[in-house]
Amino acid sequence: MPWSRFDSNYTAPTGGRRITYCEALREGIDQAMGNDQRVFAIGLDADDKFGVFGSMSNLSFPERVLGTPISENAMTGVALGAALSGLRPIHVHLRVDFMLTAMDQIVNYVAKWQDMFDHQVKVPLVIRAIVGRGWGCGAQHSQTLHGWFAHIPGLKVVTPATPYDAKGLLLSAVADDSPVLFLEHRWLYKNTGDVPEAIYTLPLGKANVLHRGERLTVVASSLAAIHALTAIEAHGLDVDLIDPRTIKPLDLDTIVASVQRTGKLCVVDYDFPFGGFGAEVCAAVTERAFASLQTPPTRIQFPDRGMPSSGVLERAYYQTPDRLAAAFGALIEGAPVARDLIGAGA
Amino acid sequence: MPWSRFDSNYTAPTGGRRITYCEALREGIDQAMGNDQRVFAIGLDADDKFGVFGSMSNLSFPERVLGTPISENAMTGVALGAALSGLRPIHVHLRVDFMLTAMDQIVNYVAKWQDMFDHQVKVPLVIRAIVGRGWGCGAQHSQTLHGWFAHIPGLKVVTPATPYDAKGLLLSAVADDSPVLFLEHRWLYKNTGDVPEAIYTLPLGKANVLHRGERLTVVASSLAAIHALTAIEAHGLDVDLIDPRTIKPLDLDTIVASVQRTGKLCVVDYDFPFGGFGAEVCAAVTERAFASLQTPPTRIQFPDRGMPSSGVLERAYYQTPDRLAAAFGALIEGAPVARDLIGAGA
Amino acid sequence: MERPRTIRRDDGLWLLQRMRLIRQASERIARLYPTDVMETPVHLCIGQEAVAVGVCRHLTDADKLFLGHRTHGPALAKGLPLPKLMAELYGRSTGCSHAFGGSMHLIDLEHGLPGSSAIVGGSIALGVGAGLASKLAGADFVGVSWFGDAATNAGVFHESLNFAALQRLPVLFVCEDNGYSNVMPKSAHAAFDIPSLADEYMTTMTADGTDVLAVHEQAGEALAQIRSGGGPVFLHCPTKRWMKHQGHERCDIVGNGIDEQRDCPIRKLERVLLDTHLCGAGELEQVRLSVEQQIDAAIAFAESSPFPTPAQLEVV
Amino acid sequence: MERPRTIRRDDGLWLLQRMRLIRQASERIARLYPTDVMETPVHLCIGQEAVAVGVCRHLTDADKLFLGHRTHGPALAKGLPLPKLMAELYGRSTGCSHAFGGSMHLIDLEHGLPGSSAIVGGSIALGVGAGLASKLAGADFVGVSWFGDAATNAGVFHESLNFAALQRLPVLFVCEDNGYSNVMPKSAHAAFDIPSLADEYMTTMTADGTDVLAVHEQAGEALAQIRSGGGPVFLHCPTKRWMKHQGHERCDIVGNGIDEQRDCPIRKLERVLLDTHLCGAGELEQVRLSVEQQIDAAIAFAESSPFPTPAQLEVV
Ligand SMILES: Cc1ncc(C[n+]2csc(CCOP(=O)(O)OP(=O)(O)O)c2C)c(N)n1
Ligand SMILES: Cc1ncc(C[n+]2csc(CCOP(=O)(O)OP(=O)(O)O)c2C)c(N)n1
Ligand SMILES: [Mg+2]
Ligand SMILES: [Mg+2]
Repeated sequence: MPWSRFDSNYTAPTGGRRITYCEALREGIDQAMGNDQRVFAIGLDADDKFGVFGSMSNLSFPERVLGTPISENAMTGVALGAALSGLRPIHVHLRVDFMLTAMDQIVNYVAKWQDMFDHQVKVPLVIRAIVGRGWGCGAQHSQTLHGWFAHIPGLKVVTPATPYDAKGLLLSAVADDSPVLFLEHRWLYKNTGDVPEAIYTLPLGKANVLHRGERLTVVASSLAAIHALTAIEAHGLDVDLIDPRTIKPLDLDTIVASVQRTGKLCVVDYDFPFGGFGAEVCAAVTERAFASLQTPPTRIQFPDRGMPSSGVLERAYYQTPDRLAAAFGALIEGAPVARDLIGAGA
Repeated sequence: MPWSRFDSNYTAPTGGRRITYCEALREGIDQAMGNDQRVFAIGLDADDKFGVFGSMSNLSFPERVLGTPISENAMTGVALGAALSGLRPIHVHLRVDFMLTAMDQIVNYVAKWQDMFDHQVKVPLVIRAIVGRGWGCGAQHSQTLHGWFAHIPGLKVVTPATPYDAKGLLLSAVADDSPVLFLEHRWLYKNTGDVPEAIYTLPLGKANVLHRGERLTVVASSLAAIHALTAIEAHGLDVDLIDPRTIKPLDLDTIVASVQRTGKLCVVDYDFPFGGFGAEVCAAVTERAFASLQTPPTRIQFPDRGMPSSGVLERAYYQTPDRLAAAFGALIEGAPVARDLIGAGA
Repeated sequence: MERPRTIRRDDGLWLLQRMRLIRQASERIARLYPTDVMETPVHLCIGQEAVAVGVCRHLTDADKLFLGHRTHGPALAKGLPLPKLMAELYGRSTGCSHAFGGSMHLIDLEHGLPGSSAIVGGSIALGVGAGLASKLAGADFVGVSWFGDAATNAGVFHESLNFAALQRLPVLFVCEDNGYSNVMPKSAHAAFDIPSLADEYMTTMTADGTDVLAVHEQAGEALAQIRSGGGPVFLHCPTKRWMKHQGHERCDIVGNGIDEQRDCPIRKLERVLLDTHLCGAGELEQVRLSVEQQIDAAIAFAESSPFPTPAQLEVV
Repeated sequence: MERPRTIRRDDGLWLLQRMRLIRQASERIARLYPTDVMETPVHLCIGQEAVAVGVCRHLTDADKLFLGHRTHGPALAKGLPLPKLMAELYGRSTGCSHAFGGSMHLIDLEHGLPGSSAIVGGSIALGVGAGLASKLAGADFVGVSWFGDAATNAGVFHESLNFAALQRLPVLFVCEDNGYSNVMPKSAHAAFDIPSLADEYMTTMTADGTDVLAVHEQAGEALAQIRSGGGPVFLHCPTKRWMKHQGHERCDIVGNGIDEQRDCPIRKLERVLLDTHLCGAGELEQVRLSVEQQIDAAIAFAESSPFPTPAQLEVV
């Protein structure tokens, strides 16, 4: 099988080749297609010269890259039908918000197909989408929704934070025989990092510890993980920072072990506040590590409303490393966290 | 305004007229339409002689009851457009699963419209759907999803458990100037209870305490609330049972006050286990009542997979009052809860 | 201008056997259904057998068929063994979907049935995906999207036809038009004429869906065009639903206008077989009896099969 | 067979003024855009002004117009005051959406613009809802659904047309067909002919979308039919997009074949006004200048308006 000859390497190398998150994705897609000719890519503007913010430009197998009409729902069904007929599609969306037109296919079809037939069939389907704020695009072009998708049984949800993770997780997602949603934050695209040229995979369901510390466990994924790391490093905070890498399956073991050591948990979740990923981590950790908790777990999330357009509001809607540092500091000291650091909706 | 002349009465009367949940809904809809001629009903099979499992049969204003093609997505947009043009639509779905074809409209349009325009407009739109298991219908005809919808800012989510609540909350939902999802469990339709003939409303965001007790707080809504009540009454358990009535807005104050008294929390949530309503209640209560908690909050939910068809499996997928009683008993005694009582996915 | 009604004997017998299999199995299900041995909804296709059987005669096991909720007929026509269907309806582990799917979710990978769906419309896109897979892989199988008249209401219908046509995919769209969406007549759910709309996207053919020879002939033409690289074809088959939308009862919708003598696809075919002396009356009766035996055996199999256990709910 | 090009003077001047307002405001936005004073995407409609203006001349404030992402033209044509548009683009509290919407989400309840949406296709259904509201309330306003050629790819397009036709609703569908979905030409996104498909559901008319008099005339006929209870009408307006899909630059797509002299709707109208002696050259220049002053004033208003404060994120 083409997928068995990968290196697996769970820690980011250093001192190697530095490329952007976007280039890492592009390379992962290109190598996936080179490695297995059943892999193809499909999506609105997948084949145009801008190539989904550059993540699909100049691929080596253009005959396996298909543009589509504005028909996201049927296109998801087409990808599923192709996956059930022996291929391994990567379906791509310029924005996760557009995927909402395809929820019947994603929730009723893609997520359920294996359960409905007692896993007699494989559904090797990757759905990529860019998430998060753009440039004053407003409430319909800025959602993240990773926790929302994870609520639905049958969907794996992957949220790479670094270029290394982007490539390794993308290759794992394509190698997986079940549906995987792959959510890439728009604001990570230009970040750089060390990425091996060789083909490699990172396991789905294994967290990455981005920083070691003793006084607080912070769980954060995607852009939030990068902001949290910046905050911790800039202020020299004694914090354990865990990026779960995949929202589902969720590596609770790593998180629980950390909380058992630090006694405190904060989840930074760039997403809507009700339910979702933040609530799941807090609830699950409390279930499993209640005796270790010195203070109640804290969630830092978006306000409970759609993203506004004006830059002034858009910047306030998201956290910044500085505001995160202030919140972590307060939690470490056992001081109350200012309301605007938690998100107005919490 | 037609909506200001209602009685408000937050406790169910006793000894009055007993009707079914279904009849209570029908009466509420009929009275809403009689009270305000801007109210109309629309939906697939809304106008047929079976009238959405009987909840819409023989309405008094058939000219304001419209059947539709299988076009749930556009029909949601039609309802929204009508709401923005001065009417007050009730859009109905025979199953919540069919609403998944309309998620673009529900999440990107209906939920966002007021936020995008800084609440200059009213969106008096009620979306009703029947949720939960049917008769071996399988994974695409049995979802509940209340916590999933509540994750999206801009949507209120109402889950009536009793005939009294069904009518009172329905009338409140129609009177509300923002979008309300109204989710009715299929297995409650034949339950009976006391329901006043007069028009009355119940506030959205105010919980109902179904049973008073001191040793455990149970939060459960819709069918789960009825199962929990049956369990508590049959076994004489010393439990505070809170039905939030509306998943969003959520009456956390009532729940927190109870947990501060009992020291223990169990959420029975007939829905998928990751994130969602159960996680939100546990996380939020832990945030606010950490010092009062003697044991970690517990969630009882579905297994983390789609509903199977065979009756044998369908019955195991849901809890029963007996199994709930066993779980509550264990929690009260501080004993571990058997794994199959929590749902295989937890 | 009546065409001469002829058929090869092997084709004719196959068509008859499969139609009888579907009809008699459906009648048996209807008889058993009130006893609640089958805890799952059933959408029977009595009266519509000609469509399933006429089309499937031309399909190979490699061709991929995607169905909606009205599954039994086309699934059996495609090759799903009857015992696996019955066991599925009985909620037993030996069912084609291991009791996880029920009546609306049938699968048979061996015979090119990768699953079916109960959300109206969506599976149309899956057949297109199969066509795309065939084209990209340079394979020669065909994707088949199977749906009713009211599935044409759904947006995914339009999106699927458009994409199949843009990409000239090897896809056969089969619209089993029984004129109703549950109790709603076509005039209330579609403002357009179905074949005329379909013709805006692709080659469209119509065949009388109560006449298996007509369906067989048109489907043959359609598939020949598709297999020779001519792009997708839409096959519209007006037919009649004798039963209620769901369940075991005959339908009583006023004006349904069904004449069980005149409209019966099985009687129509039998008449041709007799008239053209391809079969004698005894042989026809033999077909009926042998199908009845198959049904007895399938039910016995289902009844003696084990139920799944709750432990199977464990997440994989 | 060229028709005589005539127009009433008041209509002609209105059409000219509104087209100039849209054009000159768009050119000004394009000039300012690289300075980042507007933190929001802009989808300009330079070259397409005739469609917005020709249709909106026939609409009242009671008629409800629902737009997609390419909003500025039709919103201004419908009556949105320019200062409120500019302030919105500048992210100020005085914007029509109080800085919460940005370029793609404009609203003006006074002038029958209950909002616009950036998810392609969906707003088509909202116009149908307005038509339904009108019918149910016994009112006489019309719902207008406004969209581009590629919005016809989306399933909601088909569903919306079908429902409007089934219910014979007072709805005008306006398809502003610039032949492109971003950089994808129509041949790659639609396998069907748009007006021919629309005609399967309802009366369909076509008008040259670079010729405001043609649009004005057809839209007048369409709305007369709708207002007299004749049901929905589809108005197809082929036109040309001069700019990139988004942003401030001219488009360089090969074969776009735009001739800014020949294809300019403003020049075309000015020529008729001059040829028919309805206006003199001086008066035309006066229109241009007065629009330029309006723009200066609108920008000054926007620039001097306050930003919203983060406290406004508090959930209501
Ligand atoms: C999206 C969706 N909406 C509604 C339903 C409920 N439903 C099941 S079958 C059906 C009628 C389908 O009619 P048609 O497509 O003509 O197929 P037929 O039943 O006549 O074979 C409806 C409305 C559904 N399953 N899915
Ligand atoms: C559902 C959805 N998919 C994709 C997009 C991205 N998108 C925005 S505008 C556009 C092109 C629309 O073309 P058309 O409808 O012809 O309008 P035009 O831009 O030409 O005015 C696309 C693909 C979107 N906004 N919504
Ligand atoms: Mg039908
Ligand atoms: Mg266009």
